[in-house]
Amino acid sequence: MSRRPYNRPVSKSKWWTTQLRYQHYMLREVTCIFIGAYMAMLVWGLMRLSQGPEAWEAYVAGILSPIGIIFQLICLGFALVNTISWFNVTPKAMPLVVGGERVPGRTIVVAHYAVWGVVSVFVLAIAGL
Amino acid sequence: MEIINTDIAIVGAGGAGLRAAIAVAQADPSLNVALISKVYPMRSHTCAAEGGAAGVAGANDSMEYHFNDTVSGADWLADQDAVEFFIEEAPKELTLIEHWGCPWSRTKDGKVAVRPFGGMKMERTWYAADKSGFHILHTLFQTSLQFPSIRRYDEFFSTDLIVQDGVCQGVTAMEIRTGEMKLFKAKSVIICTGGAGRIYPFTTNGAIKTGDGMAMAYKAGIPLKDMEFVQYHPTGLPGTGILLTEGCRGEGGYMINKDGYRYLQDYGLGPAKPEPVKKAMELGPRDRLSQAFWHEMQKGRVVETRYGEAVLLDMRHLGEKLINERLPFVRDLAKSYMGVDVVDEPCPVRPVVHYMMGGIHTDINTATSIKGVYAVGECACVTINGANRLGSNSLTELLVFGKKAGHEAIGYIQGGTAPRDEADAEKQGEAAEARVKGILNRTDGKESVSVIRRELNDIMEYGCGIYRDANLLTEACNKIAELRDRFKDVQIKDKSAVFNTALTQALELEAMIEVSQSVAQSGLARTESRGAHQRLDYPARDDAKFLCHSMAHYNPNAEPRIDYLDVVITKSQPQERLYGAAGEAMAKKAEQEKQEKQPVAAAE
Amino acid sequence: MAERKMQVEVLRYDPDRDTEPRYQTYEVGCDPDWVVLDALTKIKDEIDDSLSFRWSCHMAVCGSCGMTVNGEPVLSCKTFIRDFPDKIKVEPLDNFPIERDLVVVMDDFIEKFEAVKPYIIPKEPRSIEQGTYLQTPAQLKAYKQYSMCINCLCCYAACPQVALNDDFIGPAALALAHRYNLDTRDVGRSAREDVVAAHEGVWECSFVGACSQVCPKDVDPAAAIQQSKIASTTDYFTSFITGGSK
Amino acid sequence: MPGRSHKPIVWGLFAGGGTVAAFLAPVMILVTSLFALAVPSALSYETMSAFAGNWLIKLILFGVIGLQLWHAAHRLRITAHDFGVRADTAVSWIVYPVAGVLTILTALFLLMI
Ligand SMILES: Cc1cc2nc3c(=O)[nH]c(=O)nc-3n(C[C@H](O)[C@H](O)[C@H](O)COP(=O)(O)OP(=O)(O)OC[C@H]3O[C@@H](n4cnc5c(N)ncnc54)[C@H](O)[C@@H]3O)c2cc1C
Ligand code: SF4
Ligand code: F3S
Ligand code: FES
Repeated sequence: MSRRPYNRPVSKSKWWTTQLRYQHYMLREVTCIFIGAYMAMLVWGLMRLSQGPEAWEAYVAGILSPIGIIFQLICLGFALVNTISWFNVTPKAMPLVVGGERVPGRTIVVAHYAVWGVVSVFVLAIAGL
Repeated sequence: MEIINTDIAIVGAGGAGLRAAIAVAQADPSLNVALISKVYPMRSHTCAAEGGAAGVAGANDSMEYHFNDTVSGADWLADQDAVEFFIEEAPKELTLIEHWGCPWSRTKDGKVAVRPFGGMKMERTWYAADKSGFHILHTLFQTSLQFPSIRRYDEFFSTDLIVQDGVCQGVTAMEIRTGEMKLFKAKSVIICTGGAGRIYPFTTNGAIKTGDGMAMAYKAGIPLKDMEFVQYHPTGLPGTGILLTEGCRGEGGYMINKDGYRYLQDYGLGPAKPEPVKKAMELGPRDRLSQAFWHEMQKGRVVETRYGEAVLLDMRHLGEKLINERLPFVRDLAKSYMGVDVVDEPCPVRPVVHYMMGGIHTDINTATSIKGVYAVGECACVTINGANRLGSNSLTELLVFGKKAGHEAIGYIQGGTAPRDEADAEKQGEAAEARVKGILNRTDGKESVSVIRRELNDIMEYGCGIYRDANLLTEACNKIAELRDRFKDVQIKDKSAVFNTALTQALELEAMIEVSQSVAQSGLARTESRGAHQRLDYPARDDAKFLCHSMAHYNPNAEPRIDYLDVVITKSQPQERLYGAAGEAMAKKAEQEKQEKQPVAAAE
Repeated sequence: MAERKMQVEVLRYDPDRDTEPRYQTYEVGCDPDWVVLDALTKIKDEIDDSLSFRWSCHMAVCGSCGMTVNGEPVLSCKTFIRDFPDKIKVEPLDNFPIERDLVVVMDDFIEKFEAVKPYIIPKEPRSIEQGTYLQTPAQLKAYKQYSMCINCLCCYAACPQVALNDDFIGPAALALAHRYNLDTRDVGRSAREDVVAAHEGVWECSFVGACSQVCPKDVDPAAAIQQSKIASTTDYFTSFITGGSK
Repeated sequence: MPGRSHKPIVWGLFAGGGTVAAFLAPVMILVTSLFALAVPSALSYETMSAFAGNWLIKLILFGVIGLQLWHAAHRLRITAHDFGVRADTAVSWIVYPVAGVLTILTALFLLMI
């Protein structure tokens, strides 16, 4: 028996360095760290809010300090990555059939962006009131 | 040598082999089936079939019509009892694979849709867009997975039948990934190895279609029948030979020459109407269309492409929507391999070797002259295709006769089989192994597989093409005899035991030479023109002498002996084979005559 | 027509001789319209008959000829050399053991393929006399795309989760399960769920999406898997509501 | 259900959270950063305590934050795996409880406002 199938080794931790599409994927995956961190920041904020005006004001000063802003802008960047990647794949996860015809993926994606725009403006409007 | 004991060994896991295996597994789960194939089942060339499978479906159609189309399409060289059985079973089998999940295209109300096809009076070709064979094959393969009695031997290359006193005792096959020969001891063997289009250089056939099973049966003493009838499909892409299905014409595509003229009307297929007319113009049979190309070429009315002369298949008037819905694969193929979007431009096409009407001689029950050996599919000749197969009859043939062979094999085994001389079987197995090892280990050979193959291809195209004559065929016969001799001196450089494709290619070439020889010799002997066999020196059909099947018998040291077998004629006497307006007039007349006769019959 | 000289660098491995794979470069004159497979066939015919690879149909339908060309898993019969510079690198598909040269071992895939029960499991047996099922074009369309898979394995080569977890059923097999689940003639979904909804089934997929990007037949297995996840999730919760602590 | 995975529980929360994050995370971050710099009154104690004092808002905030926490936790588990951390069980025992604790805290703080 001279069969001897050869298994090429795959690095369990660095596989994603080999291809651009894997790096895109990893970029999407690490967004969770920043979304999680930002959520933790909000939870912290709720605690401070429950502790009264002084606590809250200190908190706001913190998040609006240069470091706080930089941190949040980084989070914003990753949140946008999440949004874009999430919307772009929704037609895959939930294909829509209307009147027997599959709604084109592009239409679904565009609709998501439109709704996103409306929601965002709405939230900003509330915040501005 | 490892010995594998089984009840039924099926060689080939294309449409025919899979259908036979399922038939056995369903009818008698206690029988072990060894399904041997040189490629994984879903790689079998059935997957390439595009157009569809014929079976009477509509209320406007009838068994009689399908019968008449098939027999006249075959230029009366089909055995009519076989045709009758075939058309009766056809709709049942097509329905059955619908139950098994075949995604047939549908009409609005959810029924199976049918399309017109060349030489067919009614639309009766069931289709799954333009991937019909692909879906049939995958449906069969996937369905077969639920039967534990079917054991697959994927990528096993079968080489020899084991026969004792005219009784089948098994088959040998080399496991490609180890290079080891295995002896399958089996009471019955069903050969389903497909066609041999690869003996020609320009073909729609995949690399695996090298006629191995035909050669295996032939060398074991089973004659090859009607081998001179080689079908050219009129619409292959120049260069690659990739097929654009007849469905293109079924849906209404035009064949035009370099002047934009629908030239088929000049060859007894007219008149040219804008809409598709069955059995006329583009919906004429393949032999006629391919021959018309040859004449256009003689007249210089063809277009030049980088890969030689071609005519044009014009589908622009069908519109993008219909093309995308019914012929998406065709659009993709033409775009990728020809750089032509059929929605906007006519696509160059030319006749291309497509199908072997002939094959392993079987009776109507798929049985061969060796007890226990059956043959089905393109490798066999049962004989429903005669001198010219109608498009879409072949896929159905796989199903109808695949099932039949399975049941026949069971019946044969239940009837009691001759005891096996085990020592002798093993000796035969060792001889097969020695032959293969001989090729592998030869170090003093001067010939190479690819050179002989190219020369073989060239001579087949040159000498056994659409039109032949005595000179061309004689030249071909001589050249093939020479190549057969030279093959003995073939050497491969690859000596590895593991997945040695140089070795399998050598074995395939050996089979191709044998098959080619039977084609050329049968062609030389048939001094008439019928269906796909057109002789420039004998342009007329000669029913007095040649309303019979040619049978090529293997001869290890010389060319085959050719003799003949009568055609079975039941209902349809040979007539002139007419298409287009002339054909329609004839059909009308026949209908009238029948009606005139009927009251008389009733009165009796 | 002018020939084009191509340098074809191929990963070679012959278990009879090599302890591990090595690269070998061939120089071969190609017709500019050729596909990569044509170049390989020419090498085999004219330069080195020991170069091993699978192919048959040369029309992108049999699924035999999947390979890695310049890092991408592709069908070599539908990858045109006109799209490449004068040098190309051909390797076997990733994530499979190499049997020899460009030939990979498929056993594991076939097992997974069989495991998803890819055949119609009908509600009740149907006789031929009952005729065909009715299935509207819309019902056909619902699963058609997932029935187009040619088992070329490109998606397995592209999917990192296949690389990282040996037991993952993988994109093509899961897409096929989904194809049958969506077929109106089939009621076998719950039988398939034992594999599909198991840990090694859809849940091993992290929606990398590479499978769909490389699929030459637009099967979109990534979509099939996401839809299966949603369906399995719905199942999971309804089975609680309907008292299914089975 | 032999061998069937229990992933649907966390996956359902993950998918829901991902959708919420896609629609809301960017604008939320915007509000608490650049927008707040431009419109300082937006984050004043009065505005915020009135805002978070509303029961409906409490509920929405709980949902929005909780789901995104679970989304992050589940994705973190997979990301750890993708970076070669093979102790999936251990990772799960960290990320989900953390998300759980933070979710409970969210509820508590909201009730305290
Ligand atoms: C491009 C194309 C389009 C077509 N379109 C249509 C159509 O629309 N309608 C129609 O009716 N017909 C069509 N045909 C014809 C039809 O598809 C074939 O005749 C038919 O599929 C042959 O099926 P088969 O089962 O006999 O052989 P195949 O499907 O060719 O299978 C042969 C099997 O035998 C095995 N085998 C061969 N040699 C060996 C060996 N030495 N050892 C072990 N195993 C071996 C192979 O592995 C394979 O599994 C078309 C043909 C082509 C080429
Ligand atoms: S899903 Fe696509 S890539 Fe995967 S095996 Fe099927 S055809 Fe190939
Ligand atoms: S690439 Fe792999 S992880 Fe899922 S989406 Fe495709 S199977
Ligand atoms: S050779 Fe068949 S898919 Fe490429």
